[in-house]
Amino acid sequence: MSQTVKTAPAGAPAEASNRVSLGLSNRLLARPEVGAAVAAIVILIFFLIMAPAFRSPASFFTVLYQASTIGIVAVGVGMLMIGGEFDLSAGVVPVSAGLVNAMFCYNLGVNLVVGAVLSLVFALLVGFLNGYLVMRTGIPSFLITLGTFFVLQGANLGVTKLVTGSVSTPNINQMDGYAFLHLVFASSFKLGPVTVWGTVIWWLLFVALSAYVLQRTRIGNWIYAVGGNAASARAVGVPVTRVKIGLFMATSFLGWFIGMHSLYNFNTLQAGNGVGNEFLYIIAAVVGGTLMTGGYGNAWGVAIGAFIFGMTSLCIVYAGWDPNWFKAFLGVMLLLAVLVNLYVKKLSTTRKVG
Amino acid sequence: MSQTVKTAPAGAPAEASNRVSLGLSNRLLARPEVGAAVAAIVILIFFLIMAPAFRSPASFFTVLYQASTIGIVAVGVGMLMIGGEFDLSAGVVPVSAGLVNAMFCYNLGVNLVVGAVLSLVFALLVGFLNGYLVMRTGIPSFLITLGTFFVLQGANLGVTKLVTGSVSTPNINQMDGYAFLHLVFASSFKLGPVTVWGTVIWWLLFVALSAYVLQRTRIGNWIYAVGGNAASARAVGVPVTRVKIGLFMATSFLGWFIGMHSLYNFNTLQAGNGVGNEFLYIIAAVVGGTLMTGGYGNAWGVAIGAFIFGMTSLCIVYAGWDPNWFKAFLGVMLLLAVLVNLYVKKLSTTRKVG
Amino acid sequence: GGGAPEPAPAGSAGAGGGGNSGYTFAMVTHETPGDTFWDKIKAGAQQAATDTGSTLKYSNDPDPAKQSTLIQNAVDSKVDGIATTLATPDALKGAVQSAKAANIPVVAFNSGIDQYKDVGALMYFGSDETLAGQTAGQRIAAAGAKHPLCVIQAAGSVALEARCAGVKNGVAGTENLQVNGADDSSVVSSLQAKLSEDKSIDYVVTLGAPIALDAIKAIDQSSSSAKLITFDLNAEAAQDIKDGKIQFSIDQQPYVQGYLAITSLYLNKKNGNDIGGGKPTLTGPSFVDSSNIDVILPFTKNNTR
Amino acid sequence: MTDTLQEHADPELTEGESLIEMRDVGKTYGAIRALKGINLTVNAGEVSCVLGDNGAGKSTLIKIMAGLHPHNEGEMLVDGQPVHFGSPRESLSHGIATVYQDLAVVGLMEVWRNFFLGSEMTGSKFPLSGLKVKDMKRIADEELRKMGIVVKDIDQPIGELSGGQRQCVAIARAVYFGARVLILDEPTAALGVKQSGVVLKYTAAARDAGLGVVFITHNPHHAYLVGNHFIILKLGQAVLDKHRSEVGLDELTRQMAGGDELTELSHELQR
Amino acid sequence: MTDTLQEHADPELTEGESLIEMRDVGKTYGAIRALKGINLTVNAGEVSCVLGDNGAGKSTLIKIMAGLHPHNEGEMLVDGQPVHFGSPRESLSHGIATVYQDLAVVGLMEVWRNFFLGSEMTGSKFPLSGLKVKDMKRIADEELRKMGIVVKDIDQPIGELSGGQRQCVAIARAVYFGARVLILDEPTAALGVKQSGVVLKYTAAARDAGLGVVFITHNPHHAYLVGNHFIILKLGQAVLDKHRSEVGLDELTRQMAGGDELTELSHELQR
Ligand SMILES: Nc1ncnc2c1ncn2[C@@H]1O[C@H](COP(=O)(O)OP(=O)(O)OP(=O)(O)O)[C@@H](O)[C@H]1O
Ligand SMILES: Nc1ncnc2c1ncn2[C@@H]1O[C@H](COP(=O)(O)OP(=O)(O)OP(=O)(O)O)[C@@H](O)[C@H]1O
Ligand SMILES: [Mg+2]
Ligand SMILES: [Mg+2]
Repeated sequence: MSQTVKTAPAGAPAEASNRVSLGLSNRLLARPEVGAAVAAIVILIFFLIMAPAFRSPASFFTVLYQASTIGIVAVGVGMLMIGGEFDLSAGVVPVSAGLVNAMFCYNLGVNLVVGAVLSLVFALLVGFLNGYLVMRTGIPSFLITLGTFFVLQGANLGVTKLVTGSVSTPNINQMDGYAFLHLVFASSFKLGPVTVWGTVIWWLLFVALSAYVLQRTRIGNWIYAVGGNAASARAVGVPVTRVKIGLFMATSFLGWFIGMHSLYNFNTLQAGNGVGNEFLYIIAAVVGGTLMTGGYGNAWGVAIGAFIFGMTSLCIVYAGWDPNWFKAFLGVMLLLAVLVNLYVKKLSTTRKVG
Repeated sequence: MSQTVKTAPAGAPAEASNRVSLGLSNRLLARPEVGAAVAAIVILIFFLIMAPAFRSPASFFTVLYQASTIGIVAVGVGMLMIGGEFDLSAGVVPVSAGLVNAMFCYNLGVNLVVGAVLSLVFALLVGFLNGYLVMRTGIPSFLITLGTFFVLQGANLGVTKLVTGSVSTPNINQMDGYAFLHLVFASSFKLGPVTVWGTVIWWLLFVALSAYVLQRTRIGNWIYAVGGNAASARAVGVPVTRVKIGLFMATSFLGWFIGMHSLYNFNTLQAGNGVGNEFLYIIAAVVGGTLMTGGYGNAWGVAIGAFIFGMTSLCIVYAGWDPNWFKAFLGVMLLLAVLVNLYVKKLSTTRKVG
Repeated sequence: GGGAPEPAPAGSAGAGGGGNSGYTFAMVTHETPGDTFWDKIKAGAQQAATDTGSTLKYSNDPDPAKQSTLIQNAVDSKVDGIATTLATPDALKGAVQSAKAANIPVVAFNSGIDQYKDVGALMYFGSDETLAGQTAGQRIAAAGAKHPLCVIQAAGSVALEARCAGVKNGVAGTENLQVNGADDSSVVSSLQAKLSEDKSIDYVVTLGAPIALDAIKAIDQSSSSAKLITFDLNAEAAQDIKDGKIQFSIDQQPYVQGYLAITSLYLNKKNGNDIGGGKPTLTGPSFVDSSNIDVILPFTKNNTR
Repeated sequence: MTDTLQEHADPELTEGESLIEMRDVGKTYGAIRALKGINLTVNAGEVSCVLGDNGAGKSTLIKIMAGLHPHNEGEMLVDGQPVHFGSPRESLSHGIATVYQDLAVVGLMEVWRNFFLGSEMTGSKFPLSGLKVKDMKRIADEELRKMGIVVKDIDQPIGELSGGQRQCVAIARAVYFGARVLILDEPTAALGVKQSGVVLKYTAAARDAGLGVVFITHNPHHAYLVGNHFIILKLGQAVLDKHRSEVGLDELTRQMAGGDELTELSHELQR
Repeated sequence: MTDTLQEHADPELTEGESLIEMRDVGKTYGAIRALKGINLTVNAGEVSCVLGDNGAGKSTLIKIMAGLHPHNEGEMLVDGQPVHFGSPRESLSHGIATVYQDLAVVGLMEVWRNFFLGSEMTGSKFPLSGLKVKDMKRIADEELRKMGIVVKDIDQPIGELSGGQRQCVAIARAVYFGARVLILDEPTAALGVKQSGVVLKYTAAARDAGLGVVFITHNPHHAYLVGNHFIILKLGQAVLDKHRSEVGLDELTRQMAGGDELTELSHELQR
């Protein structure tokens, strides 16, 4: 038996191999994002038929903008979920970050750029704290981040009330640094009749980066491993704690980013906002094929999930359906998307080869 | 070696045993609910010191009432989570059930008892559907029940609007059967200065029943098994599908119960209510020591979790703390409760015996 | 016993007045779904659309960013006019400007009385939240209020905070309380807790009719002697005003707001009208108390007040 | 230790009767073919040994019998009736008990609860009737002791036991509940010499009590000690199917490994 | 197949040098004592076999060396320095590679990703530099073939492999990455005769390349084929600790099981 080993040239099958080589269509279907993509196309076509108002490029780009505001944070939340953790504070972190920036600068008259950096540090700190507490105490992230969610929600309101005397920040569009930050975080340009938002481009960039990291780097490998089986990952030397803390910080970073967008797009922020968005991010990730229990998922899938959610919620309006039933339509659409996704996945595993 | 087997009388140790017998205090500490109980006592004492207004029996019973309205559904949600599933529709099912009852009876002039039975059937159907879809499609329950959550939320609004022309139900306290149902679901009695709510007693009954089922019956065994490892449970013959569907239906049943309480206590229902409560139930379960991933938990723990949540949210008011910071206090208290719980659990496993 | 089915609600009065004008108007609000208050705005708007023979597209989101997207959505749909609430004027300015750029007239209602012009809306229909609060505050101050409790049912809401701030302008001793408006049991317990914590509370001010009903229960159960006033109306609350359980309601007549917002768009398109002549048109505050409740009570049953 | 088997064996078993019969059974996992054209009979009072390389399809074969995965080609007869098990519960109800290679235990649950999982002892048929906790603990403990295993605390979560201890629990459970057919997938893999001996004796005892036994192992010595009938799988197909009388230990070993491995090895490794 | 070992072995190893030394090491899991007073040395170029009943504490012992659980009594020296590993990463960085009894693979991840998990090949040190996917696939495939395993698709999730195939991946990985010490916890448990032979040869090859090897098994024959040094554990304590020269296969077998089990059994079971 050892002769086969010794004589086999590298790469050649050692014995009459019954190795399977999958056809292109099967390989394609097996990718986690393809199911979500098919679901997105089905829903897209459905709404193109149902909602005439949706049939313009302008509408499509409004949908993309809506999707990008969910999708940017969902990139982080998706990676975090692949890594086996949740972040319920992801909805309020953007608001907290924006509030820190606005109030710090307004009340001390500092350049907004300084405040933006400060609020970035703040957001990263929140992410670090989330991750550190989860890893240190062993308490599930659902609970830890629920705690930080409540604390931030309360602090947003409490501090804003204290500093400004109202529940929203003053308008900052006359302050130093505004123009620059507005350009970075909240610019848009016209392409014929269509308004293209900078966030859409940022979103695609973040998704591409995340896809690259997950598939092509060592860190991506580790993310899948800590989510799939943290104990085994640890046993073979993956630095589980560092990976998970890093994921929490990445999520907070993206939260900060979208917080900056809100602030510089709307010039003022309401302290009570953001609550509930954390679930939109999770929904986007899960609709995009991410496993709730970790270890499986894909950046493009998450992006498609955000797109499906954004499209559905706006197209119900474009279609002019009874707003009282809005949520019901949304629910049906979501279930539909998930079912299509599942069906495509089943197809990919039950198709015979050759 | 076979002689030991043949000669050993039943029950006697076959060899010099190094069997461990744990002391009473260790056995006690190892129970899942003890950590939560200690946390509850710590917070109770804390608020007895901080909130003078809380130091009356009347206040304590108000807290109990508040806890019971969360706790009753949390009993079901807790069992469901032990069984490895979530139910996000648990927050709106009570409202849906109440709406069905109120509108059906009011518009057809039927006795309310008939409507109550009908709405029970409706609630059980929703539970069944949740469970059936989860088991049939293999889609995570988080998503399926998110779908039903949206659908019910939309339907509550849409149907109510359609039927009553407004978004709340008409007052039903003049209808046949009201007195009886009010007595069953929404009665209270005075004990000196203290108002004791029927729901508190119902709550304790449900908790006791759930504790019995989980610890002492075959079904309880199956619930832990399907939550701990569904594949293994299935392999040894546990009817996984039936157990999980049963759990969804139990949750819906308890949702129906609290829906009846709201209806017969307030005589009218807002169609938009209930949203967000699903998370309170999950919070109660998790604070009470239930594992998010399933397979571990305990009915008394969940009850204590509901009590901690109810107590904290009301005692912040009793203490007269700044309402803007409400959520922040709540978050800190929750983290505190979980940390104490964890600490007690650690204590129980690291203590030496003998 | 047994309740009889009600007569068909809103829309049954004078339907089909304007024939078919062919206009489509969008209404975008910051409603959190399921509130009776918004339901009346919608009823008024729908009636106006029916009366003018136009089509109404209603949408809502409490998140300003999403509300702004909804306005953009209406612009994309090339509607003939947009009526929007301006609870967060700064955040919506961009979207309103883009509607203007697309030559779509925008009117504001319900909130944004001070900023609507600045934002670019043509007209305004509604009351001033702060002013309404202040008027209520002054009225209870005159009745001897020292320490009212203002109950906020949705944390961080700009409109609700403004109302409470107004009340505080009227009575300096005003204190705020946050409750979970989506759960009646929880509202009752929280109020009960507050009333027993602070016995000196002499008035409870609720900011929505459903909350007022919970407050009645809480006041009753905590044996408090506090009196109750509320913002807005619904059928039950109106009955309670008649029964004396609620002192009075500060009504900003949401039905009128919705009705006028759509009608004004119609008139603007059709006839170039400018209602209010560059000034806000006030729909409130109007007080509903024992003196006029008998007149108003029947209308509340129609969901028009 | 044979008491357990004698007590629980179905009294209606007659030696040689065919309990499970497979006709041309095949199985694919999506694109991957795991089994093809398997013909096999499990008779009462006989031990059928399934041998073969890693990945040959042995576990897949017994998962079909146990009802864990349905087969997608050919047919399977149990007690003469064609069946297509939808779940392991159906298989169990035919008196077929299985020890899976991955053991199928619920890590967080106590040892005794795992032992009785799916077949709990209750006071009555009523779904909410109380468990006989004391009896169950006693029996689980007794059965484990019969295998020479004393767990430190029968209330310990099974996840805290060592690999071999867990395997013993799974075997003891199957032996206790197997009334007609006992399926053992590499039962001695994690076991010490002593416990392996016990398992082999159990296997023989089950056979003698009239049960049909399917025994999967990589050890031809173990197989030859108890087997009546040997099937060797290779890449999902049966390459040898012989009765004990037709094949010797030497041939079996050669067939399994292409040579008398251990002897050869010891020469090679000798220093 | 010895190429891999020769290539990756730390060139600075000198035969007989002490790589790991345990002094009076003990370990408790909460209230449960798993190990007590263990003294043991792993020398370069030697195979230390750890034998013992189920639950004796063998896996616990190697988990301490691998850094998975810290010991709570006594001290451990690696390369002469006292250490207290906080995580397996530290142990790996000392050139210690381990095959765990429960394999430590991530079921949802591809075979090749599992092979390289924790030790990925990248273009540069930069954290976001690209993985050398092609190289990694090729190497994983090659190393598995050397063990006589051909997986149908190297991109398959490892959870879909058979038990023995998974074990081969874990062993191949440890062999590939073990530079100074190789720890094998029941590596042949799920393996066929052929693969078991390969693993024994690997063990011998590792020893010859100068690595220290810790080999846990229940099979005294396997142990005696490759071992230099035998430790038998019983209830967490060492009851025998002898060099190969001091103990014969017969004594070893007797010590492990209290008798020449297989022979005795075959008499008992003979029909
Ligand atoms: N995580 C744990 N918590 C509590 N007890 C444990 C834990 N892991 C192991 N034990 C106990 O420690 C003892 C030794 O276990 P260990 O796994 O080291 O045995 P082993 O010698 O490897 O046995 P086997 O040959 O069956 O694998 C056993 O009694 C086991 O129940
Ligand atoms: N769930 C699954 N999905 C896809 N392929 C699978 C699955 N289970 C098993 N296989 C494949 O089927 C083949 C047979 O696997 P099986 O587990 O039956 O082998 P086995 O003979 O039991 O091997 P071992 O002796 O290693 O346990 C293997 O090639 C394996 O990769
Ligand atoms: Mg197998
Ligand atoms: Mg072990």
